[in-house]
Formats: sequence, structure tokens, C-alpha cells
Amino acid sequence: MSTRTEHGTPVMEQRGVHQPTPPPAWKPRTDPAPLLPDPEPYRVLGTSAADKADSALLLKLYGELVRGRRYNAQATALTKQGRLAVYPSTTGQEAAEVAAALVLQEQDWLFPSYRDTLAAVARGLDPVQALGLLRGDWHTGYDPYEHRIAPLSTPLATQLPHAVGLAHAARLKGDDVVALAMVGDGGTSEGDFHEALNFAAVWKAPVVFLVQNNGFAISVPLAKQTAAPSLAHKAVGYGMPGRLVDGNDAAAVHEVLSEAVRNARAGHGPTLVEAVTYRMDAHTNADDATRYRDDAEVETWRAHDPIALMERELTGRGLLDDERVKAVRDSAEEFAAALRQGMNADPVLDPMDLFTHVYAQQTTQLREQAEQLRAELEAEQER
Amino acid sequence: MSTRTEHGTPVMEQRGVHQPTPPPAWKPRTDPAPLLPDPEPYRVLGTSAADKADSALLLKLYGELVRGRRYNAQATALTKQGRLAVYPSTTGQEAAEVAAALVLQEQDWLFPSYRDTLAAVARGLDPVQALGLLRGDWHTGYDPYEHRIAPLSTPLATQLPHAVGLAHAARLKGDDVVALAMVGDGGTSEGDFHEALNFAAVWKAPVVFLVQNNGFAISVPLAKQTAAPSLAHKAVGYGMPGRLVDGNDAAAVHEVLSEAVRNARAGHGPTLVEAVTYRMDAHTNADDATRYRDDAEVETWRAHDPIALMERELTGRGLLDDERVKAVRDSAEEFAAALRQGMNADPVLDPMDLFTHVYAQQTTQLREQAEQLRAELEAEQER
Amino acid sequence: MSTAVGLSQAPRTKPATMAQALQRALRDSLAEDPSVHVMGEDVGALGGVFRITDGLAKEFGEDRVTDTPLAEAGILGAAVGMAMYGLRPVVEMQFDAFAYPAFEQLISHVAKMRNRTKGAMSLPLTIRVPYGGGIGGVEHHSDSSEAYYIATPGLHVVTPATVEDAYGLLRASIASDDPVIFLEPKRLYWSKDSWNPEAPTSVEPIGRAVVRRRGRSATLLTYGPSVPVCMEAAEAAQAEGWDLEVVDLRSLVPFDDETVCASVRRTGRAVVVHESGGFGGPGGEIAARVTERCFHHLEAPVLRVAGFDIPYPPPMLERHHLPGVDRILDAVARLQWESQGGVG
Amino acid sequence: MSTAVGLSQAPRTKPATMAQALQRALRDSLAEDPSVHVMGEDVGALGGVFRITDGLAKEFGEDRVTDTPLAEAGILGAAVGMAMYGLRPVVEMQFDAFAYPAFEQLISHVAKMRNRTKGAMSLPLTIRVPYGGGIGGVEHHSDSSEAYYIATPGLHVVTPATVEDAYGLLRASIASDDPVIFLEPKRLYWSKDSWNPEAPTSVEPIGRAVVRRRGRSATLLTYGPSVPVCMEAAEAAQAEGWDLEVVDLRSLVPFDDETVCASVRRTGRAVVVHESGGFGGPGGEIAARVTERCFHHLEAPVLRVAGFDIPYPPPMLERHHLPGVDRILDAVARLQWESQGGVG
Ligand SMILES: Cc1ncc(C[n+]2csc(CCOP(=O)(O)OP(=O)(O)O)c2C)c(N)n1
Ligand SMILES: Cc1ncc(C[n+]2csc(CCOP(=O)(O)OP(=O)(O)O)c2C)c(N)n1
Ligand SMILES: [Mg+2]
Ligand SMILES: [Mg+2]
Repeated sequence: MSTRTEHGTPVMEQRGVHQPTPPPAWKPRTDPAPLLPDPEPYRVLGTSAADKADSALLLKLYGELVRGRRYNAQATALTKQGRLAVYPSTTGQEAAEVAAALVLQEQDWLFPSYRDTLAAVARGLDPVQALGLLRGDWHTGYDPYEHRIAPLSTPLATQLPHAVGLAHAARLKGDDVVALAMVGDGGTSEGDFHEALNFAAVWKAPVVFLVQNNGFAISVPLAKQTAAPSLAHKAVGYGMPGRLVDGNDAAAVHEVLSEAVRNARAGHGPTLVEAVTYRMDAHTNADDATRYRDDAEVETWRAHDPIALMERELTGRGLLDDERVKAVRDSAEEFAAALRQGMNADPVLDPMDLFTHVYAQQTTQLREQAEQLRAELEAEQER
Repeated sequence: MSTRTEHGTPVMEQRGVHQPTPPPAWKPRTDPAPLLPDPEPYRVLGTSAADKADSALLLKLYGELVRGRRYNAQATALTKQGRLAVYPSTTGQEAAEVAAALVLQEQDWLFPSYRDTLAAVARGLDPVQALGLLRGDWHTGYDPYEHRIAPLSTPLATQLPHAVGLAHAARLKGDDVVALAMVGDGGTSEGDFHEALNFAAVWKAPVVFLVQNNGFAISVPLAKQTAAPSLAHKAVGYGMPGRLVDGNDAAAVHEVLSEAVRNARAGHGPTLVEAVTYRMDAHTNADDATRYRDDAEVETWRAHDPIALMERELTGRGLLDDERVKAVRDSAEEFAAALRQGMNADPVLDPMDLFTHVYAQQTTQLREQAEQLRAELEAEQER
Repeated sequence: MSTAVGLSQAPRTKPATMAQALQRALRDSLAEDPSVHVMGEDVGALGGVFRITDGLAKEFGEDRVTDTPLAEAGILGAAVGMAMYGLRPVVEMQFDAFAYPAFEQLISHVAKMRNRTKGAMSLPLTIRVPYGGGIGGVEHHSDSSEAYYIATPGLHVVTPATVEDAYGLLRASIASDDPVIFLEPKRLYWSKDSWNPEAPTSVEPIGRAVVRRRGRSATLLTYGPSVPVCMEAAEAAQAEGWDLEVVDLRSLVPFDDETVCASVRRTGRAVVVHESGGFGGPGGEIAARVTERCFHHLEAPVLRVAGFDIPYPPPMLERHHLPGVDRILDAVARLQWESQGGVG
Repeated sequence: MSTAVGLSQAPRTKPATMAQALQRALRDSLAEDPSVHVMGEDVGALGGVFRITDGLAKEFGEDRVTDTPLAEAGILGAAVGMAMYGLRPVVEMQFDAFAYPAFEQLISHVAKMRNRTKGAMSLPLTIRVPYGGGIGGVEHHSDSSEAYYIATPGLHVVTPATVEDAYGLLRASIASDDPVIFLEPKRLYWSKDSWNPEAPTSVEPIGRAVVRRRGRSATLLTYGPSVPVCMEAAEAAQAEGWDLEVVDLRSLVPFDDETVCASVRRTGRAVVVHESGGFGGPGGEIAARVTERCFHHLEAPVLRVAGFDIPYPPPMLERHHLPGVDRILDAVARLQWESQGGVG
């Protein structure tokens, strides 16, 4: 039996569950049933739900998907040209990446993991800045406050408590800010995932956790990562709603995330969203995926490609003609050309920056060391 | 609708749930429904289930409860006499403590938290040894291999992955060993709790997690610790069965834990058991509970005292007369007297032990430092 | 000796404990700056296990003084997020050893965020860590963990030894735009000194050592819980004819090379004293940098008196571990008072 | 210079990389002792991100070589439990900075269990940590975290610099009944040396430093990734008229005072070289203890050449951070070769 909570999230009813807080434990519980994950991945494209979908939104998503795919291809190419140290591609995951960016308002915050440069770019960040970490000229290539995008987080799941803290702080200040934090299926095994979700639920923080379940943590398949029926089920243990969504259906991810963001904004607290998707490329350009998975699996997923799904829907609705496809692709090409150009310019580096930003209050120790390096650099130049 | 799994755990059915592992995510799942916690705390005493309960077991539990209560009182008294540095009492929690010990077979392992000296004593450990840590003469007052009791763990939840690893190792070796690990409600918020449960479920390790939800983590009530419908619900996120049991009903805790141990032994993997109970005393003798809770709450729980519950049941069955009560109490007094005596003897300490056990392969550095201390001690003696 | 040291008598002062001074510093910070938030385990109704936050939740509300769930990485990680949004969180770790679960957040984020973002994102966080032994604490309640913190660039590491400094340094730490590890010597919590709580001293800048006692024979370099022990040792040394100078470092990072080296150049001899284990502890750094800078002024190698290189002992044995007056005097005696060529 | 150093040519040897030697050590340990288990992230089918465990899961099965869930505290905590039951787990941490989540397990349990139980419960664990920079790794992939480990009593801390030692020391670490932090210098993984993989050298006992190069002017004290750099510096120094001795410490805990002091007493001058940050890094300890023990043999203070006290730089700037030949020679030049009274 499906029911609705006050703020409209459809949930599964679970009968007879009991109050978390004693005393007394032996009195039966009377408040609403706890939230459970969707019984099956939520979908829009190709279902009757698609009828409600806004055409403008679908076209917007389509443009972003195509641009995102092109971005992935271009970034991968840049690693081959030695312009990027390493690139973790999101080819195949574009739907979740771009939807995560588009559901946020300007004042909201995005907390990307190391893989999620595409989400940052879709939120409006200059791709050259987004790729700064991976190019290797500085750890974070952008000012996080400019687009309200936290630094890409390499230590897995560690960004989740940051998102909770930021959202909590904004709420305390009375600001209308939602934080959306991204993490991978592997990252859900980390203690920080647990602690962040628990804090968020206890504090009713306006935060949305988006798990991109792309089937692998580098080489480790999900079955070695968890025995849970789904990652969305983890929400149950924190007392927050969990949603399971087809991560390759951009419209579905957008809808589920929008609802979660809306609930967070309305003061109803956090949501855990699992977007089931697949990493079409290797973990990074340096990885060899043939060691741990076979092509047949990859091919199965190719049949469920986010761009193809969207094109089918748009074509069915008569919204897509050759001209529009060409326009979208041309725009993506332009974007790629600009990125190529931006990355071909050598970054201007100042080694003295190594010392400038470590502390707000510089130490005498670092001043001395900076002087040492300056002297070395001058000696180098004289030679 | 309630159903039974292959190994007999009653579970709630959840319809339409989906496979954890892609691909493909859009194919509906067909395997059995995931396990959910008991709909309400499981009880034996005072219910019709009590009819099935074995009298000998009830009497055994009764004896242990009374002895446990006396043990708590004695240990608390020893802190006042300066014979114990500190004592975290389990008065009110004796049912869960003694049941945890009694469900295990000799070859099994117990992983107690810092509070669980009573469980260790109920498993057969000399109480003077069990209290070694709290007396302050050494960190662990016993050889863990003698009774297969891991050292009392002070850093909360850190013992849980140890239990998983040990159980896993035993299983790999083909040994019939179950590990039972104890943790508090507060400890469930730690990352180590999450990581341990996840490892256990993925590895199908023969381990049982017993959460004693005694309402508080020092001063912090459960409502500030979690927003989950129950702590047992956390099992859902790991894909293991979760059971909710009245923690003051020794027969019920015994039954639920026995079933969990049986399942673990049979290769069905871990279970999370939440025993809802209450800490009647302050956090430790050094704590002042009036700062964070009022007496009325404590009194509510006094009406649900584990010993009183058991006495009512035994009396109702005609198993308890004054003579038996006296015998049980006398035996508890004897136990307390022996403990008093044991703790009154000053422990014999050798300061050189500080260096002896740090390494199996001693370092020259520690040898030098040991020599320094030896010289100091000799000089001290000469004075 | 349970009295903190070195504060000159001021008019209208009265005895106060270090715990009271710390509490007052928190209260004043909360009152003056609405962005200050106190958070941790049991800091609310209970007032912390050491009662440092006693009464603050009542006074400032649970949104400003917050009992968190029991998860140190979560506490520090959430505080990072709050600091990102412009708040100034003051985190209490319940005991030294219970800060370890937060280590990754500390090393990989707290210490690096400002540098990572080229200064765009400062984290004005204070992490209060009660540390050290001598209080009869059972295992995990007496660690001296400063070696980990000082080896982590991006953190300031501060520790008071007097009631006055407890106030001044905590205020300065909370006001600092850098993350500060504020190490509170547990066994000095109840040490008293005369202090004027109605007119707290102005905020001490972080990074300045102070000479607690002038002397000419040798310098004891120390901090936190070992300061009173060194003062006592200096008194005792007089009977042996040594006039010892005592320098209270107060801040390990930044390190006050100037004050330290000025003292050692004057005396020509030095002993570093701390509770933390010797091997890989702060004493190695201090001895090495003093030697690098003052080599030709040294009449003897800089010696170290430290905790042994062992896990912290159980209560009944801790006195054998802690650097005490005798061990300090033994080290002073080994400072080669007469020419002893070939000892090295 | 990408070649490991110091191995004397033996008959029938052929070039092998450090990665190959490490893999061989794991394979031999797994084959000889059924209680040895290898575990970590991606150590199975993938063979680890550095391929050190390549092929082992296939050869020994997934129960012996196990891909764990992605949770470092859980990995180490589970390994502790396995060791309690008599197994000999060899844990792989994927990179230095990703060992931090396991810090509490390491400090509060791995390092303390044996002592805590008066020797009843040993933890024969080996924790392999690829460490250090110089490989163009992005943030969190180039940390030198040895300062944390050496300040933790109860751990042994070992690091090879040659292909031969990689094999011998890893075998010894796995065979040891103490927990060992086995630090693998990432940028030497692909360094080659001639080695006879068919007849691996006998297992080296842990705790012995080795003189890699004899010299009379001054001693370079170093370990791990800095050993080849020091060898190169020693070659270059000859042109300047300095004949440098190079000591490869191999094990930071236990520390080989004997070999180190014998060398410094011979040369009268020393420079400690490591990549780890200087402040609070191992160099302070080493300089301090050498000075304590060899003061009257020292013609100059023991100097340190270390990484700067900053978070590890991004790839494009790391060369400015890493101690290189020039910086080492600069330090050697400052070893007061003529009488320079009053410098200190
Ligand atoms: C704390 C931590 N441990 C290990 C790593 C090394 N690592 C980088 S990516 C990765 C796999 C991540 O898998 P998942 O969370 O599923 O994200 P995905 O790569 O699939 O986007 C690992 C183990 C890390 N970055 N951080
Ligand atoms: C990692 C860690 N953090 C903090 C503490 C300090 N501490 C000791 S007991 C306790 C509360 C524990 O509450 P709970 O888990 O509910 O167990 P209970 O005391 O109720 O048995 C705290 C915070 C600790 N021991 N370990
Ligand atoms: Mg993944
Ligand atoms: Mg509790």
C-alpha cells in the first residue's frame, strides 16, 4: 500500500513500527510509518509519466547531455595529449551529472566528488577551472564561492559532512539554501557517509545526497560493496526518505532530485537518492577495465544510453528534427573547441604560491622557507 | 503480511524491491524480500510466548540477573572506597548483559564495550580480572584467549570490525565460532558501526551485533542521536535481519540472540539486535545524571525492571518461593563478598611491565628507557 | 603542585581555575560574535564531561551550543561545512584519543582547505582537545597527541599553561582565521591562579613564547602540563646551584624561534620537557631547530625529558611515565657542566 | 635517476623492478604460510592500482586475496579481528592519504593491543602504504605520513629503497609478530635493479640501517625515496671535493642508533634528508638523537633537508618542494667547513 506524507513524498507503508525513543518501549507507536525507498527505480522517459514532462526542460536536458558527452570525450582526449594528469570520465553518467546541477537554484551549493567535474560545468563553472585539479596546476581551479561549488573532493565521502554542516549553517542563519552532495556507490561504505546522513537527519538539514551507483568502485563491483537490497534502502536507518531512480533517465533524475530539493527547502530535511547508472569508460584513463568486467556487460548498458533515451522521447514527441540535433551538436563542438584552446594554453604558475595560502596568519617558519625558495629560483635564473 | 525466510527468521515483507547489482536496473527483482526489523519489541515474559520458555533457563537467567544487580552495586561501592577508578554501571541493563553471555558456546567470542564487564563476568570471567581496567592496574585484566572475551573496548564501536574480522577468520578456517559484539545506542552513530555491519553482511560473517539502547550516550538522549524509527532499522541498509527486543525481558533477549547466533552458526550471516533498555544509574559514578534527565523518567523504567519482570513470571509459574529467592540472594552476596575481598587486596605492580609488552621484538630504544627506569627505581629504593 | 604559575598579581583579582577561564573565554566569544558556535558530545545540558561548557547551552540556546551525535569525524566534518558558510565553530573533542576518528577530516580538509582554494575558503575553526595524563584516567584518556598535529601543515597548535593564557589564547584561537588545535592540559583544569574574571586580559596573539622564570644556567623549554613541573624543578635546582630559565612555548605552531633561541643563547644549555612520547615527539623538532640555530652557543647537546615510547600507562603506573622533577634534574645534571670531552 | 641503488652484482641476476620484488614477497609469503591474507581495495582482479598484487587472487583464491568494501577503518579493523584469530593479514592502503580514515584503529588498537593484553594478544599485521611524491599525483596522492607513524609506540615503521630490500623487508614484516607499517616509495616502484628473483635473498631482520656509500666528509642520513637522490648528491659532491657517506635507515622504528652514530662519529657532520615536511617530521628526531649521542664529535649542527612545511603541492609545482640534489649540496655547504665561530 502506498501512501503520502505531509509534504507529498510517496512512500511505502510499513506497519506496526516503533518509536525510536524510549521510554517506554512497550507502548505501541502511533506516528506515521517510516519512509522506505521506492519499490523500483523511478522512470519518466518512455512511460506515461513522460506526458507530464515539460518540453522546455527535456530540451534543456538534451542539450546538456550532448554537451556533457562531448565534454567527457574532450577531457579524455586531453589526457592523451598530456594536458590533463588524469581524467575520471562520466560517459554514460551524464544524466545524473547534469540533472544534479540543474535542480539547484543560484544560492544553493553543490558538493561534487572527484568524478563530478561535469556537474560543476553544468552548473556554470568554466571547464578549464573545473579541470584545474586534474591538470595539476592547483588543487582547486576555482573560487568555491563564485558558483557555490565546493572543491572537488578526492577523499571519498568526506565532502558529505561538509554539505550537512553548510546546509545546517544556512538554515541557522535563516537563509534559503539547499546543499546537494554527490558520492559514488563505493563511497557509501565509508564511515563518513554514515555520519553525514545521520547528522543530516537528526538536524533536519536541507541537504540532498545523490549516490551515483555506477556499478563499480574502480574494479570492485557493487555486490562486494554491499548486501543491501538497494543503496536507497540505507535511508531507512537514518529515518530519511530514500529514492531509487533510473540514473540514465535525465527527466526522472531531475524530477526525483527536484522533489528532494523542494522538501529540503521546505524544512522537511534530507533525502537520499540512488541513481542507478553505469560507468561506460574505465575508472580513469589510467585504468584497464578489461581486468574486471567484460564487454558484454558494457554493451547491455549501451542499450540504455541516457542520450538515446532522451532522443527517443523527444523524437516521439516531435520535438527533435535534424536541424535541432545539428544545433545542439554544433554548440557542443564549440564548447569543446573552447575547452581545447583553454587547456592548450600553459598555465602561469608562481612557485611562491606554495607558501602564500597555507595560513591566514603566516608563520615565521614558512616565511623563512619562502625566502629559501625565492633565493633558489633566483639562482636558477642567473644560471 | 509476515513471512518466513529459509532459516526461519520472521520478517516483514516488502513488495517490489529491487536488485542491488546492476545491470540491468530496469529489470524487476525476483529474489526474496529484504529483511526488516520486528514490527514491535519482541517479548516473552508476561506474554503467551512465555508458556514455551524453559523453566531451567528462566531460573538460570534469574540467578544471573540477581547476581548481576549485586555485582553492579558492589562495583559502585568500590568506587566510593577508592578501589575502582571509575565504574559504568549496568543496573537496569542486566537482562541484556547476562543474555549476551549465556547464548554463546564455549568456542564463541564476546566483544564487550567498556560498559559490559557484567557480560564478561556472566561468561565466566573472574570479576576482579574484569574490573582490572577500571581499577587501573592494567589496561586489560585478563587473557582474552582464556574465555574468548576481547578486551573491553573504550573507543566506541571500534570493537565491531574486530568481531567481524575474527568471525570471518574463523569461518575461513572452517571453525564453528560465532562472535557477539556489544555496542551502545550512541556508538551506532560512529563510522566504525557502519563499516563493521557492512563488512559483516558482505562477507556473511557469523557475527551478532547487540545494541543496548539504554536511552542515553552519557547525557545525550536518543532523539539527538538518530532520527531512525528504531536502531534495528539500520539493519535494512546492510541487507541483514534486524530485530527489536525488549531489553529488560531476559527471556526475550535470550531468545532473539539465540536465534541470531543460530543463524550465524548455520552460515546465514549477521544479525543486528536492538535491545531497548534503560540505564538506571548515572553514566558512571563520576557523572551527575540530574543535569540531563528527571527522576520521573527513571521511575517509569523502574516499573519495568528486569528482575521484577522475571520474578513475576517465575512466581506466576510457581517456580519461585522464599527459599529459592534467599538461595539466589545468598549466592549473590557470596559473590559480592569475594569480589570485595579480591579488590581490597592491593594489586602487585611491576613498573618494568611498562616496557615488556609493547613489542614482540623489543627495540633498543625501549631497552635503554627500561634501563633508565630501573636505575631510577633502584635509586628510589636506596633513599 | 596544582597551581598554575607565572601570573603577576593584579589588583582586584581573585582565584580562578583554568576551567573557569576557558568557560569565560567561550562565553565572551559567543556573546561578542554571533558566528561562534560550540559543538561536540555532551557540551549542552551536561556542560561537557569537564564542565567547560557549563551553562552555555542555557544561555545561548541549543543552536549555538549543540550536543551532536556521537561521531567525531561527523562533528568535525559538519564543522568544516559550517565554517565554509562563514560560521566560527568551536569543536570539543571529549578526550585526546577520541579525536582520532576525525583524523582524516583534520588532515585532508581542515588543514588543507585554505591552501587548496588559494585562500578563498578559510576555515576559522577551533578544535579543543583535552590532553595529557596525570589524572588517573583509564586507557585512551591520557594521550598526548601533539606530535600528530604539529606534523600537519595548515594547523596552528596552541596550549596554555596558566589561567590567564587559557583565557587569552582561547579567545585568540577562536578569533583566528586559521584552524587551531587548542590543547587543554587536563590536569591543570582545576589549577588556580589569581585572575580578574571581570576584566579579562586582552587577547594574546598566537605564536609568542614567554619566559616564565629567568635564569642563567640552562633553559627548560616546555609547554602545557609540563610548565608547572618545570617551575618546580627550577626551584629545586637552586639547591643544587643551578639557576634555570623556564620558557613556556604556548604555541607549538607557529613556533617562536626568536624567544627560544634568545634564551638558549643566553644560557648555553637547554632541556626540552614534555609528556608526549620522546621518539618522534615535539622535543626532537625543538632540540633540532635550537641546535641548528644556536650550535656555537651550546655547551652541551640539547637534551630531552619526555614520556617513554610506550602506550600511556594505566593509572597506577602513570607516575613512572610522567616527566617529573627528578628526571628533569637528572637531565640538567647531564648538561656537561665541566669539560667532559669524548662523551658524545 | 630512476634506478635503485646499492645492490652488489650477483651471478644470474636480471633486472627487476621494486614492484616485482614486492609482488614476489607477497606471493612467497602466501605460498609458505596459509595464515597470510592479503586484503584491501582493488587488490583482487585488478591487482591493485599499482599492480603489486597482480595475479595473486587468481593464484590463491579470493579468500586469501580479498577485495574489501571501500572503508579503510573497516579494513584495518577487520584485519585486527583476523589477526586476533591467528591470521597474518597484509593490508593494502591504496594511497598514503587514504590510510587516514583508519587512524583510530591504528593508534588505539593496532599499536596498543599487545601491550594492553600483557603480550597475550599479538597483532602480526602488515600495513602496506604507498607513500611520497614525485609521480605527478593529484592532491592526496603524494603524502609522506611517516611522522604520524613513528610517533606511535607499538608500531614498527619500515621502508625499502632498493629492489632487494623491498623483497627482504616485506618478507620480514609479514613474518614479524609486531604490527608493521610498510611504507612503499611510490616513485621507486618502477625503479630497476639487477636481482635474482629465482633465489630471493634471505629475509633481512627489521631494524638495521645500511651504509649505501662510504665517505669521509659528512653523512647523509636518509630513507625510502630519498636514498637514490642522496646517492646522486654524493656523486655530485665529489666534484666539490666532498666525500659523502650515505646511510639508508630502512627502518625508522626500531631505529638503528648504532650504525647511524658510528657513521656520524666517523665523519663529524651529518645532514638528514627526507621528503616529509620538516617541522615535526622524522628529521627532528634523527637530528636530535644524533646530537645527543655524538655531540662532541660534531663539527657542525646536524642539518635537515626536507619537504617544506606545506600541504603537498600540485603536480606542476612538486619539483620545487621535493628535496633534490642542489638543496642537499647547499646544506652540505653549510656544514661549517672552516671555523665559523658565532654562527649559531
Ligand atoms: C578515502 C578514500 N579511499 C580510497 C580512495 C581511492 N579511490 C579513488 S576512486 C575510488 C573508487 C570510488 O568508487 P565510487 O565511490 O563508486 O565512485 P566512482 O569512482 O564509481 O565514481 C577509490 C577507491 C579515495 N579516493 N578515498
Ligand atoms: C570514539 C569515542 N568517542 C567518545 C567517547 C567518550 N564516551 C565514553 S562513553 C560515551 C557515551 C556512550 O554512549 P552509548 O554508546 O550509548 O553507550 P552507553 O554508555 O550508554 O553504554 C562517550 C561519548 C569514547 N569512549 N569513544
Ligand atoms: Mg562507483
Ligand atoms: Mg547508551
